[in-house]
Amino acid sequence: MKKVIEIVDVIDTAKVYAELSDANSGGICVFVGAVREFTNNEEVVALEFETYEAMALKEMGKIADAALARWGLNKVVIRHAVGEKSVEEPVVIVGASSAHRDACFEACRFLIDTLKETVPIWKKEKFKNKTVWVSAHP
Amino acid sequence: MKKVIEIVDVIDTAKVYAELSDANSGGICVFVGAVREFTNNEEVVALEFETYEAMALKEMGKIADAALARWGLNKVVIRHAVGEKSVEEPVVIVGASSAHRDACFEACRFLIDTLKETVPIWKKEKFKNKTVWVSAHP
Amino acid sequence: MIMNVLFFGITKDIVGSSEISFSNELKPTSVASLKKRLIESYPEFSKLNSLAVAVNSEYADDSVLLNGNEEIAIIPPVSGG
Amino acid sequence: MIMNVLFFGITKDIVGSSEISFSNELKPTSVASLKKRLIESYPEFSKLNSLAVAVNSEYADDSVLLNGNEEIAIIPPVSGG
Repeated sequence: MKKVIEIVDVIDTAKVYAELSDANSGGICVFVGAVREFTNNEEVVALEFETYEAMALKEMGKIADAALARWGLNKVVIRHAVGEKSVEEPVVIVGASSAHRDACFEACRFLIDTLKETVPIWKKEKFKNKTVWVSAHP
Repeated sequence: MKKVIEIVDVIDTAKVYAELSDANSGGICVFVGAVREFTNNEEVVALEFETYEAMALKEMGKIADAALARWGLNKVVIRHAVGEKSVEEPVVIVGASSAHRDACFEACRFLIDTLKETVPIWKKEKFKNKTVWVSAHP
Repeated sequence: MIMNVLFFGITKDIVGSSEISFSNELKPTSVASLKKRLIESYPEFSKLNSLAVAVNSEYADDSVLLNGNEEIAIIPPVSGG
Repeated sequence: MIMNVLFFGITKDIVGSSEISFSNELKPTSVASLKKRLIESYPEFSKLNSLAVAVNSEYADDSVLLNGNEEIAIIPPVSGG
């Protein structure tokens, strides 16, 4: 399996290396996005993620295919969590595996940047006294 | 502990996320270097790593401190394996944890690039019929 | 046939429902007319950073025509990761 | 006091040992003279991509003076990662 594309309730960061390992890969780059305690100096209680799952999986698959082709990767993982996540919990993990390290670093950056632009997943920040849909308004 | 610096016999990739996780980190970037099956179309049987350990730990510590200061990181891990490693085995893992993703990507790349330039670790490639100290000769 | 439209994120909150239906005679016939109708009914939609439409789970631009058999979804600004 | 010099990687193979000693009257007094002596004794050293010296586990350039009490190591081209 060249690509792993998933929406899950809980991200298990421990298994991503096995998913990306490949006899032809000298380099593996992984990015994990996690919940930070403060946003603009306001304390975050939790993030709540929802998705349009059928479309999100399709868009994640397109991103993976584009990266596989552009950088000649051996393996790609894109996995996003949904539901409520507390501080320090992982919300997204993306990874790329390639012969040399240039490719996996560039591809990994592309995966997370493009995911944030195109994949239909929405995040609500829950503060003590309010909740805000991120990026919804100017 | 802001930094983890180690020379080990076997790299456990599963624990690096816990080491890099931090309430102030929204982004964690990890690079794993592994043994590739082929180098210049020659089949590699194994790599053998040796180190000048006291100096290697010092140099790895300097790289970690430089990255912590330059990118305002929350956590850094630099861990290298020694001994004989077969195809697909991890030989090095470096990671950086930061508020935003730009910093952890740039720092992670800096960690591995600088490690390869300055840390006294030597690698012998074992092919079927010969062994070669990597980078020793022009 | 009625046309169902799915809502997510902030648009679900604005509409107060994750799905609305247009009966036959009121079905919008293009993505552009669907957006126009939604903004007329829910003025809050015009304040969003962006408002995209997916037809059969693919982004569809304003010119795409609708026959009412598609799965249609309203995509407010995404914020995954 | 004798001066011990540690060898790693390919330099250990060239010397055939991980450590050699200079007796008192033969001790090199600087990094530059140590390198010169090693290259005279082991011509293979001159074919390496680089040859660095560490004094007390820190890279030391040619001008560094040696008194013989330091931990001295020969650092051939590194290739970690």
